Amino acid sequence: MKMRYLPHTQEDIKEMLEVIGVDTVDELFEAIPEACRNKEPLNLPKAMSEWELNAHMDALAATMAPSSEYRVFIGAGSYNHHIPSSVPYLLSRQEFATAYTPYQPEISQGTLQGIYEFQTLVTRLLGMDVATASHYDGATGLSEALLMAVRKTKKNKVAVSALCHPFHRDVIRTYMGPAGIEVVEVPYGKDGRTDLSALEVMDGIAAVAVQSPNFFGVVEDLQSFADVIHAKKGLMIGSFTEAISWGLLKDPGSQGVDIVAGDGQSLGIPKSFGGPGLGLLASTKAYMRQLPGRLVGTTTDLDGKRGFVLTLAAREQHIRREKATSNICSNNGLCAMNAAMYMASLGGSGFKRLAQINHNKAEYLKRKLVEAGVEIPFASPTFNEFVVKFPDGFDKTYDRLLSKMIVAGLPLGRFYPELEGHYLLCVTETLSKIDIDQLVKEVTA
Amino acid sequence: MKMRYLPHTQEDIKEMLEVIGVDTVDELFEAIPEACRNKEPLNLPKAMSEWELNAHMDALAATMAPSSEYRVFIGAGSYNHHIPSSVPYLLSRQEFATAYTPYQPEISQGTLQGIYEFQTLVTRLLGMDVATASHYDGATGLSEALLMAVRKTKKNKVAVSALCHPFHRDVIRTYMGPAGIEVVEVPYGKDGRTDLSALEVMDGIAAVAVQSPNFFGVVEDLQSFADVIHAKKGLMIGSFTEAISWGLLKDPGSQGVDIVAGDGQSLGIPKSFGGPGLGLLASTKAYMRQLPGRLVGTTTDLDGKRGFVLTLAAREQHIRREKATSNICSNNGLCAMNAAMYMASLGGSGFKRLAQINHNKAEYLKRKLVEAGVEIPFASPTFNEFVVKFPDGFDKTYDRLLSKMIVAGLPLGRFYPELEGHYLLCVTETLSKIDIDQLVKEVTA
Amino acid sequence: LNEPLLWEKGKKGRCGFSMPECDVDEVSFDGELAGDGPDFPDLSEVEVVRHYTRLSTWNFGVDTGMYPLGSCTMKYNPKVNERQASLPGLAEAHPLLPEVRSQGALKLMYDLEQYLMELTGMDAVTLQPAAGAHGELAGILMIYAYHKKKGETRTKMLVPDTAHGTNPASGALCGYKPVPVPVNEDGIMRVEDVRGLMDEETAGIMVTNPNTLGLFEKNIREICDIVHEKGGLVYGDGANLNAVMGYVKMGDIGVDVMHFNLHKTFSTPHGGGGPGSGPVAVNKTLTPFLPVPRVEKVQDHYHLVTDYPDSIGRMMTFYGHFGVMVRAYSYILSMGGEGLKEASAHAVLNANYIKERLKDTFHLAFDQTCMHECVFSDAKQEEYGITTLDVAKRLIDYGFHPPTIYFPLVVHGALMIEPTETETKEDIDNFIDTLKAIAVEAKESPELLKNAPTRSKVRRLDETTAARKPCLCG
Amino acid sequence: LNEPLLWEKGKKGRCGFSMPECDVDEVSFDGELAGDGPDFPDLSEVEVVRHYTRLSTWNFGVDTGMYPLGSCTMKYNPKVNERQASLPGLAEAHPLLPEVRSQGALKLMYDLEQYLMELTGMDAVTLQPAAGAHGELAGILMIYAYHKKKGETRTKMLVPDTAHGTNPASGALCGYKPVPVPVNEDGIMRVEDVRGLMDEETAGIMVTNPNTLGLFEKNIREICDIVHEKGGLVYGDGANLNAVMGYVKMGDIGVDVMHFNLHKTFSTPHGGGGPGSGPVAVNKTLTPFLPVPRVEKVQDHYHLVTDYPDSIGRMMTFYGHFGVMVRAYSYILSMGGEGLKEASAHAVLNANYIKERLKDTFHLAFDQTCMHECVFSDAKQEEYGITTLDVAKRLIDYGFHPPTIYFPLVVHGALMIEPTETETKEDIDNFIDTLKAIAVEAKESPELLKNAPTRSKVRRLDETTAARKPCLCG
Repeated sequence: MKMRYLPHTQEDIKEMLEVIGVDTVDELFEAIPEACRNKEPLNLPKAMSEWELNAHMDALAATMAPSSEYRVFIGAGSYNHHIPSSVPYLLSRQEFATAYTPYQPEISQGTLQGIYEFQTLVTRLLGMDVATASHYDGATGLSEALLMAVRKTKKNKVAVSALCHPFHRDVIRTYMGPAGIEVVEVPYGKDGRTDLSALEVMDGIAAVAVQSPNFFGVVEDLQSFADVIHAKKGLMIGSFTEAISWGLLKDPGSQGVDIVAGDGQSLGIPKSFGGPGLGLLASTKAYMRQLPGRLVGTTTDLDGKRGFVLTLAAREQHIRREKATSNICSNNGLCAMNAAMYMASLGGSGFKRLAQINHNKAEYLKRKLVEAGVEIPFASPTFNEFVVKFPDGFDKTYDRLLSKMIVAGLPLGRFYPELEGHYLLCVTETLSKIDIDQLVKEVTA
Repeated sequence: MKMRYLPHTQEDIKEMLEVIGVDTVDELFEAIPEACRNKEPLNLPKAMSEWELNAHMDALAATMAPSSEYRVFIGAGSYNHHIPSSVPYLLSRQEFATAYTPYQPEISQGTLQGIYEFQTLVTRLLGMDVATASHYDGATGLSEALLMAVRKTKKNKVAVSALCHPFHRDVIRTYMGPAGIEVVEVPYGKDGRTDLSALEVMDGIAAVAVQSPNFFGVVEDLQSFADVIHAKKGLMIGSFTEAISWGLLKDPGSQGVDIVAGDGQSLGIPKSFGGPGLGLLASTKAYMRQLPGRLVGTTTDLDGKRGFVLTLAAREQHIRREKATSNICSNNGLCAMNAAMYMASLGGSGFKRLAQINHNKAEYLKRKLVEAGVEIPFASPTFNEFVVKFPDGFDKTYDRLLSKMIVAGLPLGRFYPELEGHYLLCVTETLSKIDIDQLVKEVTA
Repeated sequence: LNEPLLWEKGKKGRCGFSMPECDVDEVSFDGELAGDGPDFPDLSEVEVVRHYTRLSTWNFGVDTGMYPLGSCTMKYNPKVNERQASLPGLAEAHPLLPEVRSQGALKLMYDLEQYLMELTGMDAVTLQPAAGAHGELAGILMIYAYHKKKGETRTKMLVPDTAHGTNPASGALCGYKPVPVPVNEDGIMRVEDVRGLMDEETAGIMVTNPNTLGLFEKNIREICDIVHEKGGLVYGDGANLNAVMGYVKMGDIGVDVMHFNLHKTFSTPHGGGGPGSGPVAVNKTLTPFLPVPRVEKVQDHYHLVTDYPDSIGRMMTFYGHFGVMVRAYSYILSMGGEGLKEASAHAVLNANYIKERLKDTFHLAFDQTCMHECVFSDAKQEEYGITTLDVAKRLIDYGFHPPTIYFPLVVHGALMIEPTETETKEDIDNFIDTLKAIAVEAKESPELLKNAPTRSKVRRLDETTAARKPCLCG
Repeated sequence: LNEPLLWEKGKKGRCGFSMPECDVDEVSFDGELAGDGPDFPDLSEVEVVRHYTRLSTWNFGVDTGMYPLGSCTMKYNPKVNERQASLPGLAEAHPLLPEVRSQGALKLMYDLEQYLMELTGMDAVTLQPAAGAHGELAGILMIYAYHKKKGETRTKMLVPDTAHGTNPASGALCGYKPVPVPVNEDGIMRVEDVRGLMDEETAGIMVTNPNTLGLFEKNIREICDIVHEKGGLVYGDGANLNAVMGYVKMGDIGVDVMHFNLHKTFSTPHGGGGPGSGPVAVNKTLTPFLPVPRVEKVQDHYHLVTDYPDSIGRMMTFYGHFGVMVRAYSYILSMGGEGLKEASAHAVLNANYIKERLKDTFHLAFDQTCMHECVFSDAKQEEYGITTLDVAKRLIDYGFHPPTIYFPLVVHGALMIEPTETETKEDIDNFIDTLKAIAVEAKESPELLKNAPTRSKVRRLDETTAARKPCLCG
């Protein structure tokens, strides 16, 4: 029986070889010098049938702790939100899923209108003028935003809040190092916010990146940073990892932010062990032509009918090559479509309400923990995440909870050695009062 | 927040009521006499959110023994076969799933061509001239086939093999009783086949229904029954529950069968606790206009282009009302499409090979059981099911196996009291040698 | 895009199926009864996928746009219910699993029966029938069994002129001769007519309520009384239940037995013609006659019970279209009682709104408050030589699925519009405006209607030749 | 069917999301930092579903038909791999779960790395990069780190004229100035050219092999030797790996570091532009520089390890596009080693067959045995005023996705055809015959090409105005 993905029969192959004028397929590979050809069979597992593969994957998946079975109180850049069944259903339509970058707009209007709508929803979410067709994730988007600022200001130093996601800061260092860009950190204060006074004394800075809600879940006052950095002729860059927070918080655009980079995974995208997520990147009009990656715009066809195309390609690598604003080619298009479907499903009213529910639940947990005597080190307002200090020896409790299918937050000592024994807890709409009460009971038992 | 399936806002409702000229929606219901109106709220569970529903359904499903987790050695009218992922994916396309009966052929050519192809594949599978667009299941299809014979022959008695599926025979009795049609059973012999000699002495019979492979899994010699019944001016009706068997067995059409009714669930349709399955109904040309239900045929459009339409509607209830060949309206269209996709995926070569694998596995189990000293009461050739007699007290073993996630066949005493302690075992391509060896080991432990 | 027939594609030796290796010995099946296997085309997976993908693009589904097919309740089919039906615990459950391993499925069936009882005020439900017409048959068989048990043989059944064709056809399977009941000038049955026709030879009456004109049978209580007085029973056709959920309980107004169309009222995908599901609810009188097996609950344990001597017997091999039940059950749980009532309210609101806005454009068969659907005719377009068929085909060019046409038979050239509750006001307005525009076209450029549809895969098809020289397989 | 923009639909107050009830107290978020929430339209579920369903019908996907987009490897995407990626254990796994509850995911990543090593003969793999270009960046960063570790600062990078634009752009992020290497009359690089250009200021060379003309760089070994002699490293762009699986191991012929496009070679859906996945394989020299975290196996337990002092650091927030890896891993397991080799064999067979059958109709840029794709130009159509763009647009009218056009830049008016191995001979023949027919049209009725496409949602679009007056949001 032929492998189901390979249609050619022996007869097909024979007919084609005759037309080409060779006797065997291997002859075609004589175009490769003998010395370059591999003679050994590939040492890979024997081909599995569809059914063996299903069983194999089921077994791998069974070792994991999915949020449908476990109560996972971790956010920290990947959030557990309900995803309506309609969204993955629509996304699975082959017309969306199996197409590629819309190089031929006449037969790609579905992708193009969808991404145009995505761009628009993102600008409305963040209060910005322009949003790109997506980036890989928040960290890479934020790095590109900093590079934009360096290009624009021609200054070679960037400041990054110590409360930007630690992994975002890692990626920034990866991107900036070889480009010779200095990265300085703005430390955090006792209130769990970035220390504005530290920024005030810094000089020669192209941009400052501040995350809100920050890694401790605390909402930052972006305007105050914008005022300081603008006075220094630098750019204000906002970042975030929890997009749902904008249902309740003042958007970055109204706080003087020039460029926003963030993670869009919260917008209906499965956590999928960290990826693919969605990099959101938006700016004011002033930086439109500095933006990396694809942009979709409106135009008209020969009959004057509205249509959509990829545009401003002059920024991009396939036109500008080494002078491009970025090397990005494939982005996370389907994830952008996914996020747009999710935002459309929620609507403005739903988005706001969902954010409120997240906040309510997190505040409930916070209050219950305080009542139980657990210490909350940072008093500033938070959205759906916050830091707690659990009593010494909590790691044993943590393991006990794990065996009860509860993941009791993220230990912070790994990221902030001074916060050994502290945990970052997240509560979304997916956890019930019963789940929360159980956690409180268990951690204080 | 509005319920997501109900779009009307208060404003929408107000505008519409104004146009209609009433003040409230309830006023519209004044068209119903006061005395007919229900005043109490419905006593139904409070509406669940999508997420509550998911959790609720997961909990219900978790109590079951799905064939992905259990080793289920039962067939008996519902068979566990591998279903390629491509089939449910294609079937889920809304264009197929959410359309209705193709009353408007110009925008239903997908359904119509698909069902025309289904009809064709069924005729090729069974060696018949015509197949319908589907029936509910084998039992109801078989009952309709017998009614056809009664109408055609104007005789009021039908004979049914005792080895037709017991539930099929139950349904036949339900259908025939009120119509005043006598149902006589043709007993089975020691070889596990229907007793031809019993039929030979019967008179005034409109048709005989013989299942092959029969309920014991034994392959019947349909031609010999056809010869006898044709001599009596009756119709030969073949039935089956395991469609995969036709990959290996001589088709009914070449054995003198006039009408075939069978279950198509094996053709890629999930078992789904017994339904929806698929009733296959096919006949020789002579009985085309007696067939119940929908038929799709080819035609041409105004431009002479090939197209497909529902046809021969003059047989049907919406035209003929009480004189129709059946009262059927909705059939199992999507299941027919499902079966067609499955048959197309297998192809002729694949179908044959799959049947052979089923046979190999069942024969392997049979041989191993014989070697282990288990009695096989019927010596005739079987396809993928067969009867065994387990030692006394096997019911305890059965329960022990169940706790090991093995379902060790179907006890036959319920259907054939003389076969207390006998079990019907089925093996398909989904069970491995390891599974089979384990069963043998356990039952003979 | 065109796409050939399956057997015009493929090459011998391809396969779109992942054939497992055989881990046991080959055992040939020889002799007289061995065959050659079917003559199917061999296709690779991508060929199969493209074939059906292309075919699908020629179809119009509920997600494509408004599908106001009267009497069919083409409401939106929630995607989440597909998830439930495909849960392995349900989709991969064998119907003959030991009861101890079938509890979830049996509980679902039991509870669904309870919900359907509550919706109708009836005393018991069978979920077994496979579709609406099959439910009718089950109901009629029970009526037949009831009379037989009483030692009576009745030969007739009252069936209103407005009834679906399935009604008389179902009766015929029990040997009942249908006796037509005319509609009055208001589109419903007269009490006097029923009184005049009902006798002790008549098994009962089959009532669709609201009827197929979209009108509530106001005299239903009196009609039921008359039928009952003569020893007959009242069958309720539940095809139009979507109009009155929570507003009317059929059991409370005299109906003895009725079927549901789960796929209509409870929003399961119609599948291009099925599978449906046609449960039947009965009052106490008919409970002993319900099909077997019945699902029963004893101390939180669910059983399938067959031991009912008066039962009409089994209607299907197993327990009905369980997969459809799962979707309907999920729908009911998602809506709740209030949600179901609101659905009916909006369905009725939408139909009346359409009726009101279109009644100057198209002839309205019966001008009164309708329920969930309204019936127009082509009387006003006759003078331009335009028929209902032309109007329907022209709607296709505008991106709508046409309504049901030429039914009910009592309205000449009927155009039967059922919007359902899931349509937005904007889409309904758009539909109305389109029909108004078509009415103008009918007058000013009738050839646009006569030539319609032009934007579909094929143009109008020759159905006569198809029936005269049937070609049913290739 | 037309379909308005999202915000041209909906009504305030609708919702397409099942909002859970809040089972805890409301806590308002007040003060300066509180906002009003986004101005999104409010739609019901059916509106959302219809919106995207209609949009989808304007797109062409791999299941729609042949999609011979050169350099993009638009092969069939198996449906079963979607099942795997959506298993709750994988799709619903948080990336920061304790290691003891992440073993399945880590094992999958570890094994996938092993398979990619085997395919290339390289010594280590990182799966972290999000896409091909991101993989390039990771590779270049490692080259940079390697030179830096040796105390060198090199400033140039050799990049052939045939390279994708991503190559110079990736180099630029490390400050490398691209030095173009011309192609010779056979479409590949000359040894002498490389020898002349390579020096100790140059960090290395970026080679796509087979190159974007579909030709194998026959001098690759000598080129690698030259680069290595000068202390440089060889970067391999794996975009065209689908041509040579099992036939060539890049690590064995001198490549030091290369990326994969998992979505191309290993058949994951391209998503209308991503997500992709761009793992990078390296030889021993570069292993210390790999991004962190790395997946390691110690006695059947898998760990994420970050403790590598020479690492270039982290490339993404978490571990890369795990969901894409799942599909690629499933594809590799479904094909096995022989299957992958057969895939390359058929991909090359198909491209050569097309090249052979079309070379009299269209000008063939380089007439020799090609690998998985072949590049024509519009030189023969020039006399009729017909360009590659016209040919491409006309293909749309015949139901094909056009090939890649105007790339590679070294061929004027390039038409770059990559059929992949999943196309049937019938579809390929149909594609060839269509191109031949279009060539005849180009001569006889060029306006058919100039006006094309006519059967798509829109006609040719004004891209100039779009760029001049950008409207990027509504």
